[in-house]
Amino acid sequence: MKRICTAKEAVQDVRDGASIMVGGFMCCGGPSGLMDALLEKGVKDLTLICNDAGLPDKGIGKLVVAGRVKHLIASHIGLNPAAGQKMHSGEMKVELVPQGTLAERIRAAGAGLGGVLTPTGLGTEVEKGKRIVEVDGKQFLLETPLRADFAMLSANEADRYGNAYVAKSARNFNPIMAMASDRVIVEAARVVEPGQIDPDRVNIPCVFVTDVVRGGRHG
Amino acid sequence: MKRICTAKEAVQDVRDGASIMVGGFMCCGGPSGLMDALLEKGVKDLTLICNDAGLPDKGIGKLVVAGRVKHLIASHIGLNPAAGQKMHSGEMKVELVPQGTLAERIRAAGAGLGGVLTPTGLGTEVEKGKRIVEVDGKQFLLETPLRADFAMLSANEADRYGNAYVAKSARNFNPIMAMASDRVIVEAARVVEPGQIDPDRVNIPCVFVTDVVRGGRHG
Amino acid sequence: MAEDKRVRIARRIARELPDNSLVNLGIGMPTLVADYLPKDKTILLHSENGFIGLGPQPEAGKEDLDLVNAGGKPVTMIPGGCYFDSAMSFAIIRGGHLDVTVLGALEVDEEGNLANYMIPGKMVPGMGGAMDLVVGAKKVIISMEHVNKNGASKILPKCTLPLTARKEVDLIVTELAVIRVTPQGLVLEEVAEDSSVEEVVSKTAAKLKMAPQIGRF
Amino acid sequence: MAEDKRVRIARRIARELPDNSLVNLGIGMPTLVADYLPKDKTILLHSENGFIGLGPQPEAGKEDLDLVNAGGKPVTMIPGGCYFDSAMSFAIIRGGHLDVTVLGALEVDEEGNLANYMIPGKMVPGMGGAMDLVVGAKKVIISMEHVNKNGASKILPKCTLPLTARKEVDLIVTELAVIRVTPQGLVLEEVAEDSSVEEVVSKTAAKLKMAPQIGRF
Repeated sequence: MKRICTAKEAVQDVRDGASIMVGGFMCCGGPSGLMDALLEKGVKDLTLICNDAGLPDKGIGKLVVAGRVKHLIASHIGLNPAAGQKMHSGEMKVELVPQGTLAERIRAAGAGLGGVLTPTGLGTEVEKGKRIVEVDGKQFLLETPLRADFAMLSANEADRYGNAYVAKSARNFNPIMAMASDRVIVEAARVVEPGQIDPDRVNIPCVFVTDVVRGGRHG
Repeated sequence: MKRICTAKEAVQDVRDGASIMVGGFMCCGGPSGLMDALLEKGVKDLTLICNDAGLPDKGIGKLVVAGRVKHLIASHIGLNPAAGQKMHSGEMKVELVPQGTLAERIRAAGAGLGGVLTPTGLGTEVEKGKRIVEVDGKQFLLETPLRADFAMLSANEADRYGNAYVAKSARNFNPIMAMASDRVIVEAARVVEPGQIDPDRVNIPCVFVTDVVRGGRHG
Repeated sequence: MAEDKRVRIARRIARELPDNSLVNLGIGMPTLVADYLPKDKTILLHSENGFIGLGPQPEAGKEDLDLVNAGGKPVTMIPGGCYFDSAMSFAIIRGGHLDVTVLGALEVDEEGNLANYMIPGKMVPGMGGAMDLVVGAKKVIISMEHVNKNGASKILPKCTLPLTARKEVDLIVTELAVIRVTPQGLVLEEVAEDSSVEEVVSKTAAKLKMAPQIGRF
Repeated sequence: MAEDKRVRIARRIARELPDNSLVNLGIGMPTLVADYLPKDKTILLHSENGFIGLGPQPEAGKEDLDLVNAGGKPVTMIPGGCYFDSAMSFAIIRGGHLDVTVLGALEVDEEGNLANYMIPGKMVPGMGGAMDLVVGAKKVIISMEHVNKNGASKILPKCTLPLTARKEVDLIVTELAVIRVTPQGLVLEEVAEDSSVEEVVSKTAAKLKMAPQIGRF
């Protein structure tokens, strides 16, 4: 059985400087309650790994606006002007990663791969500082695994074993981030007993999850 | 809309020497109707990529017994004695691949990766002839993508767009093989209209599928 | 750009989409193509945040918080769509399973190089899925205004901004012209009905070859 | 081996499994461990063909064609299990998410090397998921007879058969002994109640260090 707790309890072990993967795509499928709990806790110098910088008044975006993020690894920051400002002022380091490469790097960490070879980014700024590996006469960038101390995810339903179901386009990065972090906290609108989620619909297998929090966008 | 046809029609373009990925795990989730159609068609010198060599009287196993397979790429051949015999006699070439590496190599082809780095197989026979790549001081085998001319898969339901749902442990290799082949034929117990499969339960997205055949283990 | 010119671009691109194809439309002007899909073809739209079967905007009050497009805006799904996670979504894009991607551009050049994700020191929204889409899709169509805000050509001999990808663009559609990228360079294939070959050439910094027959659209 | 000795091995291994853990049991003797899981702990079983929550065999006539174990035999799923494809199943194994794997062996040696998938020219069933399991699982427990059919030790100074993996074995449980693999070599920790240190040492080709206190099981 996994720990069932409040958002405040779930984030209590997050220290200044921690790395956190945050599920969601433009805040759809993002753990808003956990983001608020982090904001309230006051931790800073965070490394956040997320598809995007969110919106200024929503989810992960609030942490960016509040200056809690030292390093942001994302594919897109255009919908949160504070992210661009802090990047230009040097207050926040931003590492822009192609979205598909971001997904593969996270999955690689979760799947125990030492890296993956991709043509995406060849001949662009993304190539800088990376090894190029040739296979069958074609060139690829060697992209390395991306792990974090925490994953903070959102789901529509989770059971006490940690199995979770994320509906529709809210699924996005949630399942792969669950694979690649030491502590995996799922904020679920409904917390149910084992067996209540159709086992063919589970898209975050229980094994990855350490904590379940009731709440979030549907809560 | 995808082609809806019989098993016989679906295999008509398979020529001697073709490479075919076959879904299923010890025949669970394997396309038995398509295997029978291949047997009847009489094609030979096939390269089959499959988790295992099946059972002597079932699915892919019948093709092995009938001597239609020139090259078998699989993780396990122990439940079909004919496979071991033909390997030892030299009649059939067998390439044994760790099951997880087999899955990643197929997925890599489907996901456009030039290869993946894995520690599985280091210091074993699997290492032979492969490049070793070091990342952060750790050694990994570079495993390359595995593609085929055809994928022959099994599903419980498929719709006319090609979306398919494979239930329970029948899922196994079916979704990833769908990603890595030029022609993807799904043998489905039920063929339904688009919209009739819950879009969160689809585990073979329509885009990969070229042909749908009614039939199979539940048909 | 005036609405009728945006519609002209969208209609023209819609005619490029083959039957039984999967297409990804970028945020902004490319999205408009969805309104002009040919009714006699099966064209499914891919949304890189995780589904196939992107449908129109929902009616007001019928928004579903769990169903948005890649711009984060509420949308619907048509019958026969399916959901997946980001790894599968980009496996579809990067594995060569997407037939067409339609994207905007800051600059395109004679080699088919594309710059569309940043202006250093000024605008750095990030590449999102653009680098993956452009490298992975079978066909890359650029939907854009022919010139920038200052009236300067966006079609150049050589891109000056950081590239999104090298040599991946196949077709450029603007309010003035349809231009194909070939190994021999850019070929002007069609000119807008209210424009002329002269106007297109004068507003294009890159060298244009003329197609044997130049159509109208 | 007599049934009671097989049960002894299974019971002993079951005691090694921690609370809230995910465990994969190999086909054959390791499967027997499932019958002796401690009732006061939450231990979920992983089946590498694609699910968590492996339950007992179904009653005759209640088999589900879509639900088999990694040996292809009909099984059931307990409430709270979940299904996934082979890529995810092995991501769980290879990504370090599996707490314990229990496997049989042909040979194990002083460095924790394991040979369990082939005898060249004789028996080549293939490694199946064994190479992935042994490299990926946090803890590797070997469940096997102490000696082979000819009475020769299966615990050697150095494996002679092709390896399944290098230096991955953590614990060896046989009908005679519990032996831990440490950086200093093999340590005899427990001896079966009907055996003796002398018998274990005489039937083990590898060098055994003695634990400070040798238990009984």
